[in-house]
Amino acid sequence: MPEPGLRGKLRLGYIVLGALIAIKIAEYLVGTTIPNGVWPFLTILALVGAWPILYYFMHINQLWHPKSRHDE
Amino acid sequence: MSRNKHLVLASILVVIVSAILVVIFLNTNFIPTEAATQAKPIDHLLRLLLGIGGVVFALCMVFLIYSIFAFRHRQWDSAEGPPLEHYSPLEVAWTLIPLAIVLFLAIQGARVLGDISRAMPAELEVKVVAFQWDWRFEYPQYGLESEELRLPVNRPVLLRLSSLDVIHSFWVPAFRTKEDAVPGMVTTLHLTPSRLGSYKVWCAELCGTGHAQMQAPVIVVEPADFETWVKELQK
Amino acid sequence: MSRATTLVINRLTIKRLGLWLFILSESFLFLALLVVRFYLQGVQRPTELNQPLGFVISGILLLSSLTAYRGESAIAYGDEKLFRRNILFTLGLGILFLVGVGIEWAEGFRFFPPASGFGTVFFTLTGFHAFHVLTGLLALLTLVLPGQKGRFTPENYWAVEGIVKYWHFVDVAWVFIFPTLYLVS
Amino acid sequence: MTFWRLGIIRGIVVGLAGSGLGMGVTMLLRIALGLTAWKAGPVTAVGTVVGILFYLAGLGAFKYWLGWVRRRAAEEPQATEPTQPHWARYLSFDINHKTIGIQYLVTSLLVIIVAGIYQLIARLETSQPGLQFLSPNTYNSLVSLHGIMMLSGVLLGIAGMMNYLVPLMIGARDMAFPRLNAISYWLTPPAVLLFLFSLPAGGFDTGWTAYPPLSLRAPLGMQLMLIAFYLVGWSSILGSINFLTTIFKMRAPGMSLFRMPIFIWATIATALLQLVFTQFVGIAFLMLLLERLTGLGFFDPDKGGNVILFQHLFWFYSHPAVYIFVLPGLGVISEVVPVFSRKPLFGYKAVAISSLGIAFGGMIVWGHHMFAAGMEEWLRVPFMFTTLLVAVPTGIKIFSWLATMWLGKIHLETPMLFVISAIVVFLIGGIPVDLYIHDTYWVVAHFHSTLFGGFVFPMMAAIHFWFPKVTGRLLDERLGKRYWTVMTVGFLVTYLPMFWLGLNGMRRRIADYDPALGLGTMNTVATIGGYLTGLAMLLFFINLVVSARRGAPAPANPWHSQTLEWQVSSPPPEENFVTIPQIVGSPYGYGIPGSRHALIPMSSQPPEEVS
Repeated sequence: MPEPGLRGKLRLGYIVLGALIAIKIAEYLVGTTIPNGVWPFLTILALVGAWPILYYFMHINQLWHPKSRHDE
Repeated sequence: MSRNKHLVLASILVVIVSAILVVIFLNTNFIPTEAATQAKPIDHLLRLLLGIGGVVFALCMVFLIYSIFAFRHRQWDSAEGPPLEHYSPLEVAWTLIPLAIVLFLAIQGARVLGDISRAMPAELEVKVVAFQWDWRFEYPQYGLESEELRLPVNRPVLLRLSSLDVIHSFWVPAFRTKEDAVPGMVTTLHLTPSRLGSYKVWCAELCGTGHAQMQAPVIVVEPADFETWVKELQK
Repeated sequence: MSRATTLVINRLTIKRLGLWLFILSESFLFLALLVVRFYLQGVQRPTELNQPLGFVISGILLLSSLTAYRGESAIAYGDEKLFRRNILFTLGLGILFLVGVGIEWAEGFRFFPPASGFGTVFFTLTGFHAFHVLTGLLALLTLVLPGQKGRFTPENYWAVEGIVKYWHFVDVAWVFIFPTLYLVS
Repeated sequence: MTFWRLGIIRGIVVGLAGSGLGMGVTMLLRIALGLTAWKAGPVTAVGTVVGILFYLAGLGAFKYWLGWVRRRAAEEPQATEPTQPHWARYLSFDINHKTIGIQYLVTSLLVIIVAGIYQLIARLETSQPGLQFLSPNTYNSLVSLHGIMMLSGVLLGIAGMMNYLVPLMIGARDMAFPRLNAISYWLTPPAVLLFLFSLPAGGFDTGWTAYPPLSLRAPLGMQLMLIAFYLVGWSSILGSINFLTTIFKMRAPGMSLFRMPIFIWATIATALLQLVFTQFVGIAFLMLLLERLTGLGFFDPDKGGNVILFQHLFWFYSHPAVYIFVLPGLGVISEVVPVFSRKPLFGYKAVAISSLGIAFGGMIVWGHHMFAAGMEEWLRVPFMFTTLLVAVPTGIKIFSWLATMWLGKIHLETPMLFVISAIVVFLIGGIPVDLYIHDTYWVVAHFHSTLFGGFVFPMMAAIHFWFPKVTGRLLDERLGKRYWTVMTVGFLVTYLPMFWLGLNGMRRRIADYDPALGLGTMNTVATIGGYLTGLAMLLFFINLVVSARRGAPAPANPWHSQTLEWQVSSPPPEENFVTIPQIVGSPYGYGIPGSRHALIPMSSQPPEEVS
């Protein structure tokens, strides 16, 4: 993290949300403009969209770094 | 007795017992006489499975029962067995050999599945309609409808199964093969009756109160007799 | 590290693992539902489906994940005011999401009723998801009840962490449900 | 009012009130919507669900969390007060894992008895061709209930064994989430009640598999069964979360993965399967319920549904379920064999990993139940292969047990006798199945052999093995051996004829069959065998009750076992270990001079100084 502390965390949140919204828009464009055969792209986009939530919001890496206290 | 003597004795017993079991399994008629060409590979597979099963069963049983009698210890004292914790060659063997057997069986099974689901030329087509709790048979090539399934001997038959209400299953024990009749779809079954006689088709999938009684006659006749039957019904 | 602190951390990792296992199990529930969608309907989708509305409510749910994250981060640094405000935002956004689903349902009843091919799939998937949202909302509510003031500290806020994790999971589920229902063709 | 202080009484009273409330509100709603007030399906469904929530609340299941929300949870609430008698904790919301384990086991045995009696009645009907005294509908309902209740009984039984043993074996004081653990258990009594009510509510003639469309048309009893099994399913999901967390996070210091007893490995494999796959059967049953209640079209071809979908979802759970049932049993065998052979478990690592092998193999075999069900052709061959593949890790286990016994000092006490029966019967059950055999008595005999070999006999071995630990009293050894004899003979007399019957065309689930097939004699033999097993169970219960009250006091370690649970007193203290043990070696180091599994520092004396 470039900026430590609460401010850094909050900024990170905005960045993650921005990325998520961008993915959603891409998804939406793919889904509404291309008539068929889109499911592989959508699957990839959904996976790409799920990862930031799992990683940055849900702190999945705490599972393999069990000693961390909360999200410090 | 030394350790090796135990091993030799048990191995001899294994050979004897498995020979006896295999002979029994391969020479007893467990099942009704087969009446369709598709029954042959299925029976062959069944005997193969029983044969291999017999050998494995004998192997385990002999060692188990031998151990119980030879190594029984009656007092709860401090006597303990030799600390054999593992022996890798043996463990690898009893992983790889079963794996090989399993592969072999899977290939055999795949071949049988291929054999029984293969389409034949010039098949007689019969629509089998199942409903609670009876069967109806339609012969679209002849424009017929019948309460019984009458088939000419040695002519390949294609059954198209469908159901009007719940799931049923078409099973003639002497033909061996079996297929469900599923509402909303048409399933198929290939068979070639090979023996004259009358049999019964049973429903093999629980279908409600009348399931136990759900049956219809299946009659395998000479081709000429089949033609007469068709003509008679068409009138 | 003192023995007491070690115990607290151990307890925390235990709770975390338990929650993740629960989430794993629940994700198989959603996986099964997604399989049902493709098995029954393939990639079909009726033209009456309101894609823009679906997009908007997806955005709302993503935004609620951000506010939940902000709430959790705030309490981790002891900023109680920011924490409460963000959890309240999350609650509001969650309710807004449910309202959106309600509008969709009202439209759905007209165009693809529940007892028809796509309707069955649509109402089941959104219904199960909405049920999870509802339970998440109830859980979030317990965090900001008046009596909870001053309860969570940077040293001990497992309840916040757990409930927020669950909320994110509900969001992740929707990340997969939205394209499967609204976008595939 | 001491009576009112019993959790179960409060639960039942509040639950009934809640159920009435739920039904009343539904009927009012229906009137408001302009429908007839009473329609059995929806009204009872809402009543059941609301009733169960109220029952849990009445029991005290939510007390802690509600207290948490209201910030009143300064200390752990006690389920029973010291003034109440000892047995009261078994009827209350108690959070000690040993109490819960016993609750599970007793419930399991009760369910198994009832399910067994159902089948004995049905078996009498089938012993001769023709309809004797049951209508086909009653017959089918009895057989179906027998199936689903036995499965639930087995799930409860393994949960009981794992609950009692896991914390003791890994050196923990309790499970990771004791309250969740209690909730997992208390979800099951209403399920049992629903199963019992299912018969008076019309039963269901679909078999335990509940295939639609038949199950969509079945009477109200079907609905009760669906809800009941859903509860059992959630109970096992929550339980599995608890077991996995406990095992991964709460092992005593020094207990590395390869120092865990095999039973723990089996628990991991079982819990993984339960955690993931129970969701599938849950959703399948829920979809059935929704289709019955609201007319959603999952399985009705006319509404765009598909009948086969249910079978996929159902078997996706129900085949791994077979491994869920047998894995703990195989674990028990691996515990008992070394103790009674006085030798280390041969090939420990392979046996441990083969549990996981069975679990992963079991994940990919669901389709073999659907060979004749109109499944996609190309799927058949891979399914056949994966099904056979599971035989390999199973074989590793069996060969390792035999190698453990070889050259050992074998003690033929009752637990060991049951283990031997289990191995024999499991081998009989292992004879593979193919298409001809599908849906015949061969299948019946096959899976009963697997379940007797993989669950019933091992569970009996487990009960005879750990009974002294649980009760502090020894079981009557002579009665135990008699029970073993009758049980084993009864099993063989029941099921060997069934293999023959299946090959000769006896279909499953039929109240009546064609006398021309000549199956009457063998069916009669099987019936006699069935009643023999019933008699055996009677002997078993007599032994349990009599020994629990008057048996000789048991020492802490009557079998000279090395695993942890035997190093504490019988019965174990409330918190299992006064001081947490230090694990120093393999759990099965018999015959190795100086080998120890654990060092337990005594609390009364200061820890020894190591010079």
